[in-house]
Amino acid sequence: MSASYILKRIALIFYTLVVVSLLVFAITQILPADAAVMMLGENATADALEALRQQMGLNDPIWLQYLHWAGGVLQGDFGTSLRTGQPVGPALFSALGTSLTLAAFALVFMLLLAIPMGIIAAVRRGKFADLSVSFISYIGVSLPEFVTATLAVVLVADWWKLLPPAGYVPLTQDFWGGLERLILPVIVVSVMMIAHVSRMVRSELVDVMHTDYIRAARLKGLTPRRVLFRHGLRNALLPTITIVALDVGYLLGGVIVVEEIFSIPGIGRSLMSAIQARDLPVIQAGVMIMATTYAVVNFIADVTYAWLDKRIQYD
Amino acid sequence: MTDFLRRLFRTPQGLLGCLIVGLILLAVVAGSWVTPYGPNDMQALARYKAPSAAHWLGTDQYGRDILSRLLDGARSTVVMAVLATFIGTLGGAILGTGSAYLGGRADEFIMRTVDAVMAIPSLLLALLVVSLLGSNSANALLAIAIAFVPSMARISRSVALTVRKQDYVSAAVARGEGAAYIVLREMLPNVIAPIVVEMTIRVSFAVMLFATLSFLGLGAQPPASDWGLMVSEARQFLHRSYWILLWPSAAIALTAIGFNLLGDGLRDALNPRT
Amino acid sequence: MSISRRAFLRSSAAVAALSLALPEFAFAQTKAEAGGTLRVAVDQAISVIHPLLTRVNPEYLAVELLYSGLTRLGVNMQPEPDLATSWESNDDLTEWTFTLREGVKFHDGSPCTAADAVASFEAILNPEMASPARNNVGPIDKIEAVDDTTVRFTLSTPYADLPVALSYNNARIIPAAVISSDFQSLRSKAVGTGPFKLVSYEPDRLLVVERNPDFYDPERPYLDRIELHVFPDLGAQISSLISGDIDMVSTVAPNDFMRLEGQDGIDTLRAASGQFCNVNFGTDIAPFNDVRVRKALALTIDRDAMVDFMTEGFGTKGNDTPLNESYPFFKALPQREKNIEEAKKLLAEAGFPDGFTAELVASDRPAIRTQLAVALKEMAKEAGITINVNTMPHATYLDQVWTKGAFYVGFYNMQPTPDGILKLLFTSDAAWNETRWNNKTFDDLVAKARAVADPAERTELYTQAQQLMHDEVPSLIPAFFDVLGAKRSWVQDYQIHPRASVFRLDYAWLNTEAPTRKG
Amino acid sequence: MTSDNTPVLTIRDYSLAYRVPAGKIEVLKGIDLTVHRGEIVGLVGESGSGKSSLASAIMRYLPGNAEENAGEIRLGETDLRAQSQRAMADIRGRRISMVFQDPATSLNPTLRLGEQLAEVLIRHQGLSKDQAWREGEARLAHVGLKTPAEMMRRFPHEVSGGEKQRVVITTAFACNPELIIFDEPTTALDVITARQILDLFGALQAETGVASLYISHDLALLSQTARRVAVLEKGTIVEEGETAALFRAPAHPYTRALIDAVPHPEKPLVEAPVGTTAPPLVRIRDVSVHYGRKGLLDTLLRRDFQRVAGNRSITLDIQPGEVLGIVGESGSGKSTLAKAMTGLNAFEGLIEFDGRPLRGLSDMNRSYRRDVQIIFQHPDASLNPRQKISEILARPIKLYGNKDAGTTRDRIVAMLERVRLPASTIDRYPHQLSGGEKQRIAIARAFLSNPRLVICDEITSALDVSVQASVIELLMELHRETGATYVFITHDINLVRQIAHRIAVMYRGDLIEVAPASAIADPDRKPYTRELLAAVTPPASTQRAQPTLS
Repeated sequence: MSASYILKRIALIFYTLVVVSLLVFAITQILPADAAVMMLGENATADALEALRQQMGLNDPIWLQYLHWAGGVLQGDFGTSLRTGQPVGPALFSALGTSLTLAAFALVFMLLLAIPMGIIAAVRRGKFADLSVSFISYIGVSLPEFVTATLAVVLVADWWKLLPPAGYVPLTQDFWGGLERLILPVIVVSVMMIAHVSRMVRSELVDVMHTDYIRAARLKGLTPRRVLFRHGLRNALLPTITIVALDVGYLLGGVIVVEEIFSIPGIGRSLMSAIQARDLPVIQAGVMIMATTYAVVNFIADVTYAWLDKRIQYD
Repeated sequence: MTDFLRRLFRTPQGLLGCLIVGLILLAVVAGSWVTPYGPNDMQALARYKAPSAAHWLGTDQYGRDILSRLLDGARSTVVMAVLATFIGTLGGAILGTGSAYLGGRADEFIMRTVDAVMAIPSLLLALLVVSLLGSNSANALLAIAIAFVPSMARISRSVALTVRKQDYVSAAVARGEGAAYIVLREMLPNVIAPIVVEMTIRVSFAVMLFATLSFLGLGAQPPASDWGLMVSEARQFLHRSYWILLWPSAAIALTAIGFNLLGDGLRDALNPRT
Repeated sequence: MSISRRAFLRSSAAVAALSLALPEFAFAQTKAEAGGTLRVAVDQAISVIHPLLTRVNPEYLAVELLYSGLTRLGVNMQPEPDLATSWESNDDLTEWTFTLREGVKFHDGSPCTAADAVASFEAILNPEMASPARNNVGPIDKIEAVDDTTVRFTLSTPYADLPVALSYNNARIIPAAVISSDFQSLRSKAVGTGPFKLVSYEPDRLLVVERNPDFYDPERPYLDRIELHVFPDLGAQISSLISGDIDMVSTVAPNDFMRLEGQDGIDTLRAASGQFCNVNFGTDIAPFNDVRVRKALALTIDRDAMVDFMTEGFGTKGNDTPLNESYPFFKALPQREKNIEEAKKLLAEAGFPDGFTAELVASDRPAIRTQLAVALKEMAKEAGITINVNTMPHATYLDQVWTKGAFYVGFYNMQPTPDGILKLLFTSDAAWNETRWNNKTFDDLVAKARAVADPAERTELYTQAQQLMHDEVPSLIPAFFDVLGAKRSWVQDYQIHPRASVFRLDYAWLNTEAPTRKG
Repeated sequence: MTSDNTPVLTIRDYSLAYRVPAGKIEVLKGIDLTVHRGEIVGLVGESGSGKSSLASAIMRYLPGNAEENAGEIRLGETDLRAQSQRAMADIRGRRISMVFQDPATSLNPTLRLGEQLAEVLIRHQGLSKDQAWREGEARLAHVGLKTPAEMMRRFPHEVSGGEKQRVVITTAFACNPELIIFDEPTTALDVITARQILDLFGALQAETGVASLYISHDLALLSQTARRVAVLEKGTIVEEGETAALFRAPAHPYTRALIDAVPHPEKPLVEAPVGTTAPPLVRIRDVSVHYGRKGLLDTLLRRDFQRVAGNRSITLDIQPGEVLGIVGESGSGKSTLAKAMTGLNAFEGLIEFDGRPLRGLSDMNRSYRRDVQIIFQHPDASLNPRQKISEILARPIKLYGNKDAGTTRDRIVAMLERVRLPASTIDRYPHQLSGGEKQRIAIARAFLSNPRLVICDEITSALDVSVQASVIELLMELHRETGATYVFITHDINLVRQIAHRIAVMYRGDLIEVAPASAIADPDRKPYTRELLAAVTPPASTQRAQPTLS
């Protein structure tokens, strides 16, 4: 891996952001809603609306509006929310923090569960443990989050009264209380990824355990433990990095639903209410922030992968 | 063909997947003929009825027969999901194989752009498209199809590139075959199989994406009998009559599992060298 | 005559002042205890806290905690003193004088005087500011400060309901200095005279207020702190109430209400109300410009079933007029019932012997709109009318259909007065003239009623207006909803308000069973 | 542990079968085999003969569906079949070790070479990590690696194939085992490297006196390495004996067939070239092929861009009717040149075909495509798995016409007959045919267009010896019949000496020289050519060279 590989990947992030910004700007431009009406409400007079349009530059050519907006974004100014009249940036970044907390816990939880599950299934291939894991993963990938979430709330919160049903408390404010409220959302949002990643780990590990070098390691008389953990896992888990990074895209989509049900004020909620209220600047900024998160996570994953997997020569 | 079916039925996934998907397709085809009641017939006196002889799966908040709605909804839910996946796959396949065939700068440009679009989570992309076009089933279908295009383009491209490197394609190029023959006769039959597998698995994803869109209020709209919408509407009656939520959820899960299993089974069966 | 009228008005103000104390007489067997934190669940984001610009109930709640108006609305729908302690009008109800409290201070410590009231109402009436209150505070022509504690309203037409109208949710008093310097700054901070002061505000999650020690009533408020928690998912707020995480849910859906009934430690709250969901006809667009068509549709509705479908029984039948028992000056008309024969006959007369097809637009929020549409679709089928329901996002609906469409579903809070609802929706000069019915006789009846103080006379005028609406059916109003809420039993002296947008939490307090929470 | 007269490895009446859904596949039948201390026993057989299964059986590393008879496998006095997997783990690597075919896949790509060597010492000799590391360095030095300390720290992808195989062999010898099984240890290596590894093996074997079971398909190699040879055919040892005796007088017909199939450079299969006066059919002038493309980022950063050269300025004439062999190691550019000539790679320079100049792909018209045909190495890959033979063979006919020669189907059947395949093959799919049959289809496809130049790109290297011989025979017959010119690309120098008129030697993209086949072994050849020829194991014959220590 060379500096130019990293440079190339960074250039790719920027290209990604340009494409996404064009796309999202185009979409928000055609959305059936008038930003001035959204801002002033249904009681505004035609004159007031026209003045506001002028002031917001809504009468400028589209490309000029895009440049204004993109220029603002580059300086960290995402515009003003039509719904709240507040600057979009600070509110969305704090929401992003909340979502990332949720996502980070979900990722860790998922890895802690999915990797051992995948390993057990691969090692006990065809046995009961393997069948149970694949049964769980088939179920896991077959229920939409909002159903899983509903079931989780009914069972865990309403019936067994083990955990609070919803709400969010920042961890900085009350760590254990906040954590307690994160448990259900984290489980719900990780279910599908657990199913997916454990299947990936299983099939990767099964493939690796059939390679010549694993046979060679076994025929060197190494203990099964060492063969599995030192020789097998390392190679099986490497591709998982990329898979998990790609799943982050799915995770970011999943938080939209989960935040809605568990009343978590994350970026998904912000986006959802912005979409419902046609709050265009928030939609634009929210999509940009999500895409950036995805691009950065994948960048980190690719660079880590390239760093760990010495075989591949990146130019 | 029989050989193929024999291979498919040999794996437990293939057999089970075929059974479930077959059952669902039966409901899709024959469902609306055998429904005991009209899917939208309201009975003010039979609301929230638990499963009984008259209403096998109970009735919902309007006194509509849930079994009839499920059978009726099978058509829209499954056909929409399959259609959305098919359109998305077709678009992705054309883009991906085209990109692989063009190669060079064009390929780089197309695939980088596809990568860029993939940075928008597919649920979010679908949400944006639906809110752009308006919330209804047809637009949700289109949205899901669009959301599927980038990843399908990636997959088809990598499959196409693998096939492109095969010696039989080289042989065809070397003997001077035209581009159309190479793409259609030499490459396509070999590209299709893995794409069909991927597509089958994606149908289950599409079913769930549809349901999620409906849950967020951007998919099918009442009084449609889409399963996702049924679940979404039933959530508020959960504590009063859980079966309104239970049956369509189970139907969604069953469909998703069925297509997942079938996809896994197909993957094994379609591999010509096993 | 004139004296007696003035006397009547004065006395009605006095009655209102008395009724202000009523809740305490009625409920406070034990004396209110001060202190504690109250957690309230609201079902929508509190996007706006600018008192003049709020639009939905959770926002009204927030603003009510932070700001005061000149008057406020009692649970009995009568005006009560707020910043104004008393009011009187001239004989022909065109000039009203309000006396303000002395020594009231804004949260920033500056005094609140008549000048602030004048500036506030001028801002409300200024179209540039686009305050929803502009159309709801009455026909105010001019407002002036007589002295520091006296404000005079000059009206363009006689208006008996002004003290009620001034209690409108958006008619709040804000500092004149803020209006002249940075009107929009109130979107992120609060400078009011309300019982509570703003602590923190996150639109999609949480709004926290704390007790205002300088509130004009030294007794109130009793609570130290109120937190408004936003729950977009209805199920989640009910679960949180049951788990004790939340003390109070501002609005509850009928099914959740049934689930909560009988739960230990939870009180369900219910008030009959004039809240309704209707189907508006664009009376200037065919086929709905034909009164027979409108009437035929009205005759297809099984109103008992409709009450069940839409409210699970927590409601009352509607008679295609926006008034019901909950409103003052109301007299019931004979109830319209389902009559398919008659409907078919009317349709045939109108030239639709085989029925017709129409698209009914329902926005997606609240969900009750769609429920009405779906139920109507099934009922109209019997008369051969095919209705295709088109659900669209609320924003799109507002942009494309609202006040323009031919056939769409509306949803309204109860207004404080019959005049309020009729002037809001159905007169030719209505703020939201959704039906474009534009009936001159009707307009005259409503105008006449506002200038009359005698209850019997007003009742008679409103009954005539109702009859006219009932006959011409500019809008189908099949059912009224009760307002439903719930609270933990440890929350005392909270009464649910028929208006649904009024909360009066400065009277609420927590008894000793309430859990102590970290502030 | 073993007295001199006890064999190190004893196999008695051992049979093995695999259970499959369709029934049982017998892979080994009544095997009897012994290997003594200091002895190298060769095990020869073609693919599917069961030689690798025998190795697995000895290592007790069999899949779950294996079914064994009561036969016996002993290591010295130890009954291996009675050992638990745990006990076997102690034996493997310590008392028996194994060297595999491809060092590139038998080394873990993500672990340092040192760790993969040291872990055996830690496991079986109880050394500490440091001790094992130091010991590993010493061992690597002993096998002739120049910088052992550095080698220990490297990852497999950072060293050459020969170095990797040295590490693997060092690992196998690390614990001074009683028996080492070599499973085709040089097949994946280039000729020169293979020779070095063989020499190393010989030296270590002589030094330690370890008993070796050497599995190979290469008779020539075994005739030089092994003292005794066992010939395995379809799971049965059909013949076993002293190497020299067995090669001199093979008793079993299968052994005879195998020995006959080995190419002998002294016995050319082509007649001398007809006439050299004719102008060359193909003139290759300064042809270069480059891979890679300058990236956008490089352009933006004004960076120099180094392209990878596949061919550098190749100049070569091909006479009509001749068989031109091209030899070289993998990566020498042989196939690149073939691809350039068939329009599969862009090239710079000039190719003249029958006097017509070609400067790029666009100049290759239909008649050129018809005249120049290519046959690929792997028939599996060069035949579309989803087309029937009829469709595959109909294409050249459809493309290049020639109406007068009867219907398409008739012509295909006639062609199938010429490549000695039954007419019924026409309705089959490729996966229903054997490797040799598939390659015959590929040959048929090439000859259906009546080509003037046929490029054979390693077409026999994926085939077993006996199949290879029959394919070569077919090719030579077609050559006699059609007079087509051949370009025969291979790494098998014995084979090319037997069938080519002239031989071109390539090395890392450059054409080293072109010499008549008869004169390729002359002492005045270029150094690389001499090195290459010296590394080639002469075909199995009476002469037997002693391996020398390097």
